[in-house]
Amino acid sequence: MIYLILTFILILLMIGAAVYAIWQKDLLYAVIASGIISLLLSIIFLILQAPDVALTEAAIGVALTTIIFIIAIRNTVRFEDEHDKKIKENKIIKPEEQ
Amino acid sequence: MKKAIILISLTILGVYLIDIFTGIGFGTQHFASGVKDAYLIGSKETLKVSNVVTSIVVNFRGFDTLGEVTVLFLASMALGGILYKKRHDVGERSVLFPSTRIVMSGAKLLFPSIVLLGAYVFIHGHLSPGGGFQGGTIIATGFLLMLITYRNYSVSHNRLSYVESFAGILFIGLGLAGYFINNSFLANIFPAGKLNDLFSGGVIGIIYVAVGFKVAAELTGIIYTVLHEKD
Amino acid sequence: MEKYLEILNYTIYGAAILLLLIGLYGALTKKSLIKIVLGLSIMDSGVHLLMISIGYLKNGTAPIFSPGHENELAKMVDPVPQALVLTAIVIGFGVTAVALALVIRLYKHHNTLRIDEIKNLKW
Amino acid sequence: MVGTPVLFIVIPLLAAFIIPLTGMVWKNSVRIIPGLVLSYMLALSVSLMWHITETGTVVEVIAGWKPPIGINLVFSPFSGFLATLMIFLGLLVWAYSYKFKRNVDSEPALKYFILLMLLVTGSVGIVLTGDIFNMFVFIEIVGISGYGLTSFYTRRDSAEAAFKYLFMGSIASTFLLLAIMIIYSQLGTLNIAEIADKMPMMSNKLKVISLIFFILAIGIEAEIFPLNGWAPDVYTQAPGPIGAAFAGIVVKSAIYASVRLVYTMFDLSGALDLFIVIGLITFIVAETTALRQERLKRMLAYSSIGQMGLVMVAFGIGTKEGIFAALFLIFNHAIIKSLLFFSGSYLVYNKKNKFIKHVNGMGKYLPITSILFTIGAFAIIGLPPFAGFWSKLAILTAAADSKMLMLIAIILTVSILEAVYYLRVINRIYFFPKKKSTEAKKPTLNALIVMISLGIIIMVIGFYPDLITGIIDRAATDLMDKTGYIKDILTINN
Repeated sequence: MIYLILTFILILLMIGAAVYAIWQKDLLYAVIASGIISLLLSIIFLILQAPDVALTEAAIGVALTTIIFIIAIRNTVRFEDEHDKKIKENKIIKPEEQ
Repeated sequence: MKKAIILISLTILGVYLIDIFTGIGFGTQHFASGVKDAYLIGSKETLKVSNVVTSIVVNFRGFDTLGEVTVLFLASMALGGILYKKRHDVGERSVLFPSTRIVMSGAKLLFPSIVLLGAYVFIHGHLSPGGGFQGGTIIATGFLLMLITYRNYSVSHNRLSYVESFAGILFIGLGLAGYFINNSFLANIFPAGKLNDLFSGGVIGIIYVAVGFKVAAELTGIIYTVLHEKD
Repeated sequence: MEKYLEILNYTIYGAAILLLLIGLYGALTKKSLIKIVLGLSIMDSGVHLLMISIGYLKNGTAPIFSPGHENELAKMVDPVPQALVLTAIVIGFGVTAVALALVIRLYKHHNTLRIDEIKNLKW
Repeated sequence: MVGTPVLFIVIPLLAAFIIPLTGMVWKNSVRIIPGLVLSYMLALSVSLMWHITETGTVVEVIAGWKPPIGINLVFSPFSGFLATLMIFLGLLVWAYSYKFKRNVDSEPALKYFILLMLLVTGSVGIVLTGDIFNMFVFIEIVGISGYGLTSFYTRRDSAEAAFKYLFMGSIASTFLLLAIMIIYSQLGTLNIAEIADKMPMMSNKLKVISLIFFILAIGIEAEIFPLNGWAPDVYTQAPGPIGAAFAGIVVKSAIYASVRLVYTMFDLSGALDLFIVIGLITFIVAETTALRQERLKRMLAYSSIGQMGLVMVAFGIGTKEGIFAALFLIFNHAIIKSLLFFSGSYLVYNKKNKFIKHVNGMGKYLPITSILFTIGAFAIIGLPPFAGFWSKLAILTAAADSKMLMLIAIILTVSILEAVYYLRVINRIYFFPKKKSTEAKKPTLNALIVMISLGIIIMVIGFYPDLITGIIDRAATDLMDKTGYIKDILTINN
C-alpha cells in the first residue's frame, strides 16, 4: 500500500519535472529538471524490482548525462530565447532589415 | 499551426499507445511460454549465477553487450572527431565553477571510496545487483568529480586508451577462447562453481570485470573530451 | 487491493507514455538545439520505463537468487526487459553525447542555437 | 572453410580495439588494418557462399545456447548475398579513400577508417543476425558511425546534416524499441524465427501496430518517402565515398530488415500492398525532386532514394520474380551508384557548392572519369548493353506476370524523367565549354583502379548477366521459403 502511494507521488513529480524541463526557458534549470526525472525514474525502477537498471539509470542518467548537458550549455548559451534578447539589445540585425 | 498539428498527432499516438498497453495488462504474465523461464533456470542450474540479469547480459545475450561496448567506443571516437582540435590547441580545461577548499578536500576524500564502490559493484556483478556497466559508470562519476573540482587534474589520454583497448581485447579474447574450445563464441570455458559463490559463473565474472574497465575508461574519455571544449 | 493495482496499472503506463509524448513534443516543437536533445533523452526515459513495467509481476521479486530464496522462480519479475533496458540506457547515453558534441560544433559554426537560424540546408 | 559467421562481427571489433594501440606505434596501421580486415571478411563471405551451396544455410549460435534462448547468426543464400555485396563495397570504399586527405592533419583522417570498418560491420550484423534486439544494437552501431562519418569535414555544414540524421535516428530507435517490446510482451521471445513461428498467437491489432512502428523506424534508415529528409543532406555533406557507402551499404541493410520483417516475421497480407504504395510514392517523388536539383550530389542522392523506392515496389509484387528483380536491382544499384558517387565527386572536386554546372566541359580534362560517369549514368537509366538494363527488365516482367499494368506504365514514365536528368549532366560534361576558373583534379591511382574495376563489372554483368543471376535466384528462393527459415533455426542441433 505504501509503495502504491509512493509510486503515485513519484510519478506525479516526474511528469511535473518533465513538463517543467520542456517549458523552462532557462536551459540550466531544464537540464537539472531532467536530472530529477532520471533520479525519480531510478527509484521507480527499484520499486518495479529492477535494481540493476536503477543503478545504471542513477549513475548514467543523473550524473553523466546531466553533466554533459551542463558542459554543453556552458560552451553555448544558457537561455533558449537568446536570439530575442540579442535583437532587443541590437546585437544582431535581422536579415530582412539589412 | 505546426504546433497544433504536432499536438493532435501526438494525442492520437498517445491514445493508441494507452489503448495497446492497457490491453497488454500490468503486473501479470503476458505470454504462455517465453524465454524467461529458460533464462531463469539456465542461470541457476547451468551457469550458477545468482543475478539473472547479469547472466542474460553477459552470456545469453552477450553479443548485445559486445555491440553496446562498441557503441560506446564509437561514441568516444566520433566525439573525438567532431570536437577535433589540433594538438597545440588543447589548452586548459574549462572548469564549471571555481571550487572552494571544502569541495576540494571533500572530492579528494570521496574519490577513492567512489572508485572502490565501483570496483565492488562490478566484481560482485554476478551475485548482487550491479555489474560492469554500473560499476564502470560509478568509477567514471568518480573521475568526473575530480575533473570538475580540480582545474589541473588530468587523465592521460594514452592510458585511457590502453585500458580501453586491453579490456576490449580481453572481452573478445575470452569470447574467442570459448569459440575455439567449446565451438561457440562467448561459451563458458571455466567451471561454473557453486551458486552464490564469489567464484561462480565461470567466465561471466571475468568478462563483466573487463566490461567494467572498458565502460569506465570510455565514459571518462567522453567526459574528458567534452570538458576540454573551452568557450 | 485489486482496485489499487488497477490504478497503478494505468498510472505507470500513463506516466511512461506521457514522458514519451512530452519528450517527443519538445523535440519536435522547440527551437533550441539543446532543448531538442533534452526532449530526445526524456523520450528515451519514457520508453525505458515502459519496457521495465512490461516485465513487472505483481508482488514479484528481483531476478536474483539470494541465499535462502533459491526456489522462488515463479515469483521473479521478467529479467529480459531489464537486460534490454540496461543496453538501451548505455546506447542512449552514447547517442546523447554525440548529439551534444554536434550541438557544440554547430554553435561554434553559427553562433546560435536556434534551429530556425541554422538552415544552410533545407529542414 | 575459413571460419563461421560470428567472425564477421568479432574480427572487425577486435581490430577496432587493437588499432588505437598499434596506431601509437605505427601511424599507418590505422589505415591498413581496416583494409586487411575487410579483405578477410570478403574472403570469409565468399568461401561461406561456396560452402552453403553444398550444405544449405549456416546457422551459428552464440554462447552455446540454442536459438530461442541465445542469439544466432544466419548465413543463408539471401543474407549471405547481401553481406558479400556490402563487404565488397566496403572494401572498394576503403581502397578509393586510401590516400584520402593525406596532407591534412592526420588524426581525424585516421578515425575515418575505423568508423568505415564499423559501419560495414554493423550493416553486416543487421543482415546476419536472427534476433530483433540484436538488430537494434547493430542499427545503433551503424547510426553512430554514420553520424561520425557525416560530420567528418569541419568546414562544411556537415554538423548540421549529422544532427538532422541523429534526430531522425533517435526517433527511429525509440519506435523500434516500442515495437520490440510490444512483440516481446505478447510472444515472450526476441528470436525472429520463433516470432515468425508464434505470430498467429498475436492479436491482429497489435500486429498492425507493431508493424507500423517497425516500418516507421526502419523506414527512416531505408529512406522511405516522408522519412527521408535527412538523406540528401547527409549525402551532400559527407565525404564523397561515404555517399557511396550510405547508398550501397546502410540503405541495403535497412531494406533487408524491412523485407525480413514483412516476409518472415509478419503474416499480414496487406503489408505487401503497403510496400508497393510506399515504394511507388517514394519512387515518383524522389525522381521528380531529383529533376529539380542543382547540385550533383543531391541529384545522386534523390536518384538513390528513388531506386530504393523501386526496390520496395519490386519486393511488394510478392512473387518470386518480383524478389528476383528486387535483388538484382539492389546489386546493380550498389555497384552503379557507387561508381556514380566515386566519379561524380572527382568531377566536382574542390567546388564549394558542387553545382551541376561545375561539370561543364570536364570530358576533355578528365576523360577517364567522365567516361566512367557516363557508363554509370547509362547503366542506371537502364540502357541495353549495361547491367542496369537487366534489372529494369526483370522488374517489368515481374510486374507483367502479376498483371500490374499500371505499375509498368508508371515505372516507364518515371524512368524517362530519370533519363532526362542524367543525360542533362552528360550533355554538360561533353558539350559545354569549360569555365576558366574551375580546375580539374586528377583522380589518385587507387581511386582510378576502383572506378575502372566497377566500370568493368558493370559492362561484364551487362553482357553476361548469367554470372550473377544464379546466386540471386537462390537468394530469392531462400527468402520465399519462410518455413525453411524457421526450421533451419529452431531445429539446429549444435
